[in-house]
Amino acid sequence: MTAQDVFFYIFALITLVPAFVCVFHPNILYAGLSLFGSFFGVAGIYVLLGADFIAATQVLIYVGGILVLILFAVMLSKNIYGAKFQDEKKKKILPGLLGLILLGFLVKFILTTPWNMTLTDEAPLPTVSRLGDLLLTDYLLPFELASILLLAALIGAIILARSK
Amino acid sequence: MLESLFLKFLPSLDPMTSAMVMLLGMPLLGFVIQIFIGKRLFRGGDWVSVGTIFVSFALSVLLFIDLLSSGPQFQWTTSWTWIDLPHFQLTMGILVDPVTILMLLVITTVSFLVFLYSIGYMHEDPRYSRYFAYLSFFSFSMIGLVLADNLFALYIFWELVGLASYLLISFWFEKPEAAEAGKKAFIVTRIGDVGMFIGILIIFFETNGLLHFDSIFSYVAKGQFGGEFLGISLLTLAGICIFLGAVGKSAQFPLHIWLPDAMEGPTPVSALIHAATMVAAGVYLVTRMFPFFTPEARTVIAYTGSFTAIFAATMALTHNDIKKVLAYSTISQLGIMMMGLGVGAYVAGFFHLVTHAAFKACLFLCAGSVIHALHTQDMREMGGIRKKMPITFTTMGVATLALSGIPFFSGFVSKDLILGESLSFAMENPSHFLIPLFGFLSTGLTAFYMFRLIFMTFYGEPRDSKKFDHAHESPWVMTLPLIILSLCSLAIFFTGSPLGLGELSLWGEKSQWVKYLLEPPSSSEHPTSAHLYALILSLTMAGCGILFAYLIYYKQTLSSEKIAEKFKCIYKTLTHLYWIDELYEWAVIHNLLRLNTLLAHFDNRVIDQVLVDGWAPITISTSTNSGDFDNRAIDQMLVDGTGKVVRASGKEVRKIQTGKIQQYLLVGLGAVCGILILLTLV
Amino acid sequence: MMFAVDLRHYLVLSAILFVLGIIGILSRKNSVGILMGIELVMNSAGINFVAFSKYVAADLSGQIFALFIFVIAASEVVIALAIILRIYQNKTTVDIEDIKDLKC
Amino acid sequence: MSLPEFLKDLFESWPLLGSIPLWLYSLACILGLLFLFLFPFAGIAVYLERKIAGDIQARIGPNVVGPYGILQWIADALKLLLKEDIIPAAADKKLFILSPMLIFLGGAAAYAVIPFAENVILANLNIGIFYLIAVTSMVALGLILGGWASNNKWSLLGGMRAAAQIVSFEIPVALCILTAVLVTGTLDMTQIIKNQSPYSWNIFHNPFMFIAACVYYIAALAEANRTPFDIPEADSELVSGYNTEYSGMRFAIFFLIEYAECFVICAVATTLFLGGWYLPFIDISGLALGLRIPIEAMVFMTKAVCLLFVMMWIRWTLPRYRVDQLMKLCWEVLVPFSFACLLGTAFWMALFKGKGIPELIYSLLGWGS
Repeated sequence: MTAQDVFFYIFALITLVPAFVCVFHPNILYAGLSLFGSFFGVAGIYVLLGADFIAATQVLIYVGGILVLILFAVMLSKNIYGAKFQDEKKKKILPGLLGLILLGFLVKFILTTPWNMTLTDEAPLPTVSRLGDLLLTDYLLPFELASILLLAALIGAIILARSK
Repeated sequence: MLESLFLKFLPSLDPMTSAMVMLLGMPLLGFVIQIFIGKRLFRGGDWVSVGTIFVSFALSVLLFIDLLSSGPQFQWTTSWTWIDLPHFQLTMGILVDPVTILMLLVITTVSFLVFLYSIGYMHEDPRYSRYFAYLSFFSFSMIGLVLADNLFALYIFWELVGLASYLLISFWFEKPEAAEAGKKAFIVTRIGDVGMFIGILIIFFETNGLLHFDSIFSYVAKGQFGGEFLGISLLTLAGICIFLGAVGKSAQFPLHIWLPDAMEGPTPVSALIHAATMVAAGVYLVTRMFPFFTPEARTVIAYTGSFTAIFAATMALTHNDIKKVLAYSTISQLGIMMMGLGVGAYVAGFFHLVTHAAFKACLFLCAGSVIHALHTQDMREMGGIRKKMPITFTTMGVATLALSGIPFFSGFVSKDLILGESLSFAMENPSHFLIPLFGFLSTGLTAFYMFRLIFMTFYGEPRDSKKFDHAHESPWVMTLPLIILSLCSLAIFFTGSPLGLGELSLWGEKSQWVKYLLEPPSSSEHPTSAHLYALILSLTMAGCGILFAYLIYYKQTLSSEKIAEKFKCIYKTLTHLYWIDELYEWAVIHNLLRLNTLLAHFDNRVIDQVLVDGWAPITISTSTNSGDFDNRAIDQMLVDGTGKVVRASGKEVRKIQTGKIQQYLLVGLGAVCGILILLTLV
Repeated sequence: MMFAVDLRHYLVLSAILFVLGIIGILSRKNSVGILMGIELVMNSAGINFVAFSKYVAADLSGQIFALFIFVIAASEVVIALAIILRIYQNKTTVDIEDIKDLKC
Repeated sequence: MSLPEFLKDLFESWPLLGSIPLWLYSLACILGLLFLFLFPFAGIAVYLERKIAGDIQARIGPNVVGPYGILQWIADALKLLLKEDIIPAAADKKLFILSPMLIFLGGAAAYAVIPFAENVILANLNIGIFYLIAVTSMVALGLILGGWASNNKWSLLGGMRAAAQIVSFEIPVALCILTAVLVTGTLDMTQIIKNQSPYSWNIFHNPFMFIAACVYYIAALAEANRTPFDIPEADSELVSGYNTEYSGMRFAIFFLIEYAECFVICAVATTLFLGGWYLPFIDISGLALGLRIPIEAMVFMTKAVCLLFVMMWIRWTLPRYRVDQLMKLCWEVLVPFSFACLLGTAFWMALFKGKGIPELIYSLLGWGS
């Protein structure tokens, strides 16, 4: 086991444990908070995969943006003074069971598929300029579409959230 | 010089392209700024327009200096694809050659001076900034017109120029005459433009999609342009159609009627658009397309031009509106240019365009200055303001002498060239003797009516003392353009020799820069043996004209009323402008209306009542029967039956839909798991 | 060498994350909680993309898709939260069980 | 080269130090930065702030502890350390403790990529400035949590305001940083400085960069919740906002990170726009490294501290914005301006082949590059 493998397991734990808490914790606020750890762990995984720019973007967008928004929504959509965010105990058995079955199949497929791995040991680092080049050449149309999507979301959110 | 300048400041772009785009774009920038935020700018934003046009002017001058040093072979062109279709490509491009550069120089110089002049002339106008926006727009369109390297681009700018002209003629749209005049100008020129468009289409289809000037010419030169229509070769027909556009824009007979009315616009506009640049676009077009015209087409051009020259000159004789006299004079001079081009005097025709632009702009601006001072356009209310407006008087005198073709002045040089060539043309083809005859007669008439104008305006006793007392010299922004333009009306400016004659010149070959820079196309070589006769004849004619004007309007030894009385018939014809407007009114509009009434009757009686109404009973009986069938068979059995089935089944199926999204998803997930299990089991 | 990390480890990690997200979506009553589940699913997709980009495709197109996932996640969360807030203002609840107006 | 690597290189041949592994060097550097720079700097900044406030308000300011009150900040720090740590009974205890930690993490992590001088940078990341944007956005999370956990309406309002403000103002900040990145063509903090020179700072590269620098400074002020944008802790409305319920050491962390963030903003502005460690018009690249590094560090610090001074000056001069005015300023003024700067700079780069005004002037004068 190399140091990188150790880091993988650490980050996997950082990702999965909070994800578990997020799904099963009765308090919705705690669930949201635990997402913080999960997002951070995923960012670490990205770093291990040589995607430093993606990792920083993950932190910036998920932690700095999405998570804050989610917490905002949690606080705005409940009676915030005194009330406990108890999510009613609900039968989680059926979804859990089905999820486990699905997971079993997924793992089975992953382990049995003969992956055509062509790992190149080139230095992974300067990805930023190459990503930028790709975005403005091969992926120009998706890039433009993404910007239109963001604009539409922006306008839509403003119209939805505006008080009448 | 220009290239190195641009290379230094905009290193990443092609210097010539960026220079041309800047030259074209600056007025457009001025237009955009003025039309959107002009009102809020300091001084109504006039400095924006003047500044932008000054940049264009400076670039043109630099370009001209470059051209002088590189000689007449200079040509630069670039183009890019605009519309890319499988079978043909439409390109847009820029063509810069000596003709273009000379036109650019004329356009930007006159534009700049007129912009400057307008600051003084229009300063009280409530729509000051919009006026400058329109002017900028015009300059943009005009520059685009001369930069275009193919017929289609030229046509686009040709129409834009027409639009600018319309907007500016009817600038004071509160006056019904101005609004009418704008519409008239727009519609009448459109008639010519339709002809031009047909010409372009003929060329387009005959040459399989060639629109570039050079490629058209080489196509024609190879003799591939065949085809006949009703016994006329298509080449001639296309040439005449193209020329029709020029007839409309340059106000040649019979489409000249819009130009005098266009004088309803502000006077600087008349100077810029209706004297110096836009109306010269027709001449430019003929010059540009010169190798394209067959001898037959050229003869048509020459006759049209010469007839227009004499025709318009006679109409100018009796008018009392100072601007209309100048307008008719413009038509007449444009006719002279057309005549010159028609007889093959390529250089002379274009030369006259350049000189005419300077002195006619000067005349209009002087007239504007007089109008500004006296607040009237009627010459009968003027008189004796020579002493009060010395600068205006001097400059206008210089320009008048230039227009009359007096030695030492620029008009003499260019007009004499044209007349000489037309004379030698007639000597070769004696059957065409009318062309030079009209030309010389119009020279004499020109001298007469111009001096009539000078004498009535500046000499004699003031006829309206109240207006006379208010008269004053105009501010410097108005007089400075006058002075510059009148300096440009001196022969020495164009030839290097003060007299404007002979080979004597101060700075060698290049001092006759217009002649030096223009290379006549090979098909128009003419011996110029007739120049001396032409010189003597034209000077005699001009002298006679001036003498008569002097006797009638200064000495008043001959009474104008008596002459009018004596030739009452002719006088009346002239004051009514040959009843051309009335003729059009009667022939075109009246008959058209009658035809329309007839057609409306036909429509009403035959088509509506017989054809349309006749269908009704048939339709009604058919639809009653089909309605019955529809009702019984289709509605009650098929449609209602389907509905009942659907409703019954829907009642049962509805129970599945709980509205709980998680339940749906759960079912979906369960289905996925089920399928997976099934797949592994099988 | 079961512990030496390669593509499969990343894929299993992302599968677990994915299933957790699915369970969250299916079991949460609070609609913001469902949104959190969706975020987990999106993250697992991102891990997959980047892992494939490193181990299988060996170019950066996977990372590009991860970027697009961020874009989609951001717009999705913004719109969803705006809708949830609006529902809360109208019905004073964000419980997914109570939001079933589309049922006829 | 980053600082730990540089140190390891430096001590390679030394008998004892040479055998220490790199990660120990990194640890030492991190601790050194925290204890030898961050904490004292924040303290001194507080002292400076109080002195400047006193000057502006025609008072004397701290003057009892030590000559001119110079030791006041040590006394303050001791007082805060020794105070009783109170956690309100109704507070959410876990989150109450977690919040200052998160804030400290976000605030301190930014220091990893601040280039004090050549080779004096904790981690020479090639996405340096982007990393910095990412980690500072974490502070918002800490503030919203702190506000929530206190279970106090003023704290909650303050936390929400802070989060909304930070998220909004991050956009103009990031756009202005992007403008600078457009000019330098790299995200690496060291490279950003090296792509400038003593003769051409980025701020003079083109007119849009100048505007971008101003917009960045204003928006960053708001992101750090400094006056005139300190509505999250507006003491006349919200007592003290999200840190109302905090006391002792935890309060000290809020305080510390506020000043640490201010310094980060000034350091980033220095790096992106003001030529980093370059002196104006004096090229010292010929000097030996040992001599150059202290000079560079001093130049960098001087520029940053000057900007910090302007921040304090603004704080004690301007009144506070209202919440709606603040959002209006962000969305209707700063964001359009920063977009305009971005576009303008892009056009400039295309038109002049990336040359800035100084280079154009020098090439016109024929001075070479």
